[in-house]
Amino acid sequence: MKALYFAWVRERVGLAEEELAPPASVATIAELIDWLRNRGENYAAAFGDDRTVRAALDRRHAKPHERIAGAREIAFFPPMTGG
Amino acid sequence: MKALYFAWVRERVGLAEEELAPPASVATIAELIDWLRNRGENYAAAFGDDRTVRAALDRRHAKPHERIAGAREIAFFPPMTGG
Amino acid sequence: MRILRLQKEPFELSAEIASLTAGRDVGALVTFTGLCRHEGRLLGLEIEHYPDMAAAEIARVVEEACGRWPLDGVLVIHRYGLIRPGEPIVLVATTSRHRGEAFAAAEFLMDYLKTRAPFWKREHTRAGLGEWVGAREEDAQAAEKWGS
Amino acid sequence: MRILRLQKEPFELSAEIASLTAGRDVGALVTFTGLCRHEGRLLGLEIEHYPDMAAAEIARVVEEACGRWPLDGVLVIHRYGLIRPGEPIVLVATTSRHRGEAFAAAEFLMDYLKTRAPFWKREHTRAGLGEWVGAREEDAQAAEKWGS
Repeated sequence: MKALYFAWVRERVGLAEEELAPPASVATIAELIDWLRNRGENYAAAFGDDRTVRAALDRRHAKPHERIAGAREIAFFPPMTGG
Repeated sequence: MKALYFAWVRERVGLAEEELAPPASVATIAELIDWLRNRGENYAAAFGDDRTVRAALDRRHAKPHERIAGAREIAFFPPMTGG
Repeated sequence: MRILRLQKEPFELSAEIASLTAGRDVGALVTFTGLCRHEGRLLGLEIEHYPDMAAAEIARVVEEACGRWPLDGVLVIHRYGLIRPGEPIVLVATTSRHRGEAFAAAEFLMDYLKTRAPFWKREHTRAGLGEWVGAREEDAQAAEKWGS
Repeated sequence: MRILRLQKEPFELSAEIASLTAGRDVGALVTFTGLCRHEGRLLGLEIEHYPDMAAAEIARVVEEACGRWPLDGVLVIHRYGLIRPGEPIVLVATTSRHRGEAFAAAEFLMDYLKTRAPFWKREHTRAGLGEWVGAREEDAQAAEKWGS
């Protein structure tokens, strides 16, 4: 699946987007975030210890417990500050 | 005191303004309206039987029980429909 | 910055807003425009007013709004005389640091102006000057929701 | 009439409102403009966004507003890229028969856009690109007041 990173999540990861191929045991957004945190310091810094970072699956807001199966695009970003 | 009439109150009275000299026994706005009603059909038609007509004393909204002594200008008008 | 005006002439939204915001560090701007509708039959609305009281009452309502919310700017323009369909009748604009205050103050100003400012609308149709517009019960209720 | 736009360029209030109201029998118009403030130190704000999701999310929020209130027209314009102090960032406009609905819908749209539309502001100062603007707790609370 394609992952997109925005704002300071993008800066800390060091990438705007990449292809992810998590193992089959990674079923939910929360599990994907845990898996990413273990990929390197940059991911650990981006996702931190709490749940500040938000996610969207196929361009819709999604909660940590939601399953990622079937999604083509996942995005990670800080709380929004538009408007 | 000077009396001003607006909108359909003005039309029914047949005057935009006039000088009023009520007797000393007329103390409140409600009493002034009763006194006006007895001056003619036009006033009776303007003020009707209920309290639809509003009043202002010296350009401030006023209730029927308020005293008219000291006021230089009294205005009568329907509920407002501006805005 | 407070701009309060009664006038016969139409006005233009951008120009009025520019005078409220020019050179000021404005973050949030809310405007309300009330327009004359055609309703398939009107040639316009004729608005009668009580000039001195209208100016005083608008000033009192603006004073009240400024006491309730931290506003940077307030603008109220109300027209009188003949107003054609599509033309604006009233403009209220508020500026504030945060949007919640600007929204609340603009709605408060309109609710109060509707029930307190001495203006009366009359329909103008092909047959000439027609019915006086009746007061709406909803307007009295809208004003009551702000307490006294 | 629904006008939803994401753009880099500034926009002009009157022209946008004209396209929302021209030829329509509009009685009440509410607008909200969010502007870039100088705050004594900013050269501007740089707004990053997630283009496809931003368009979809704005459309969803507008759909929700149109289901809650009988609106004649809705306009939402949100800018991205570098925005200079004094320039508008966002414009929301609603038209309706009665003002209460236009006010409620405009405030709802802003509260929802603030917490749901994927835009992120960053301060631009003399020192270059600076801090990301933090989300305000008040914005989350403002969105919650409308229920789900």
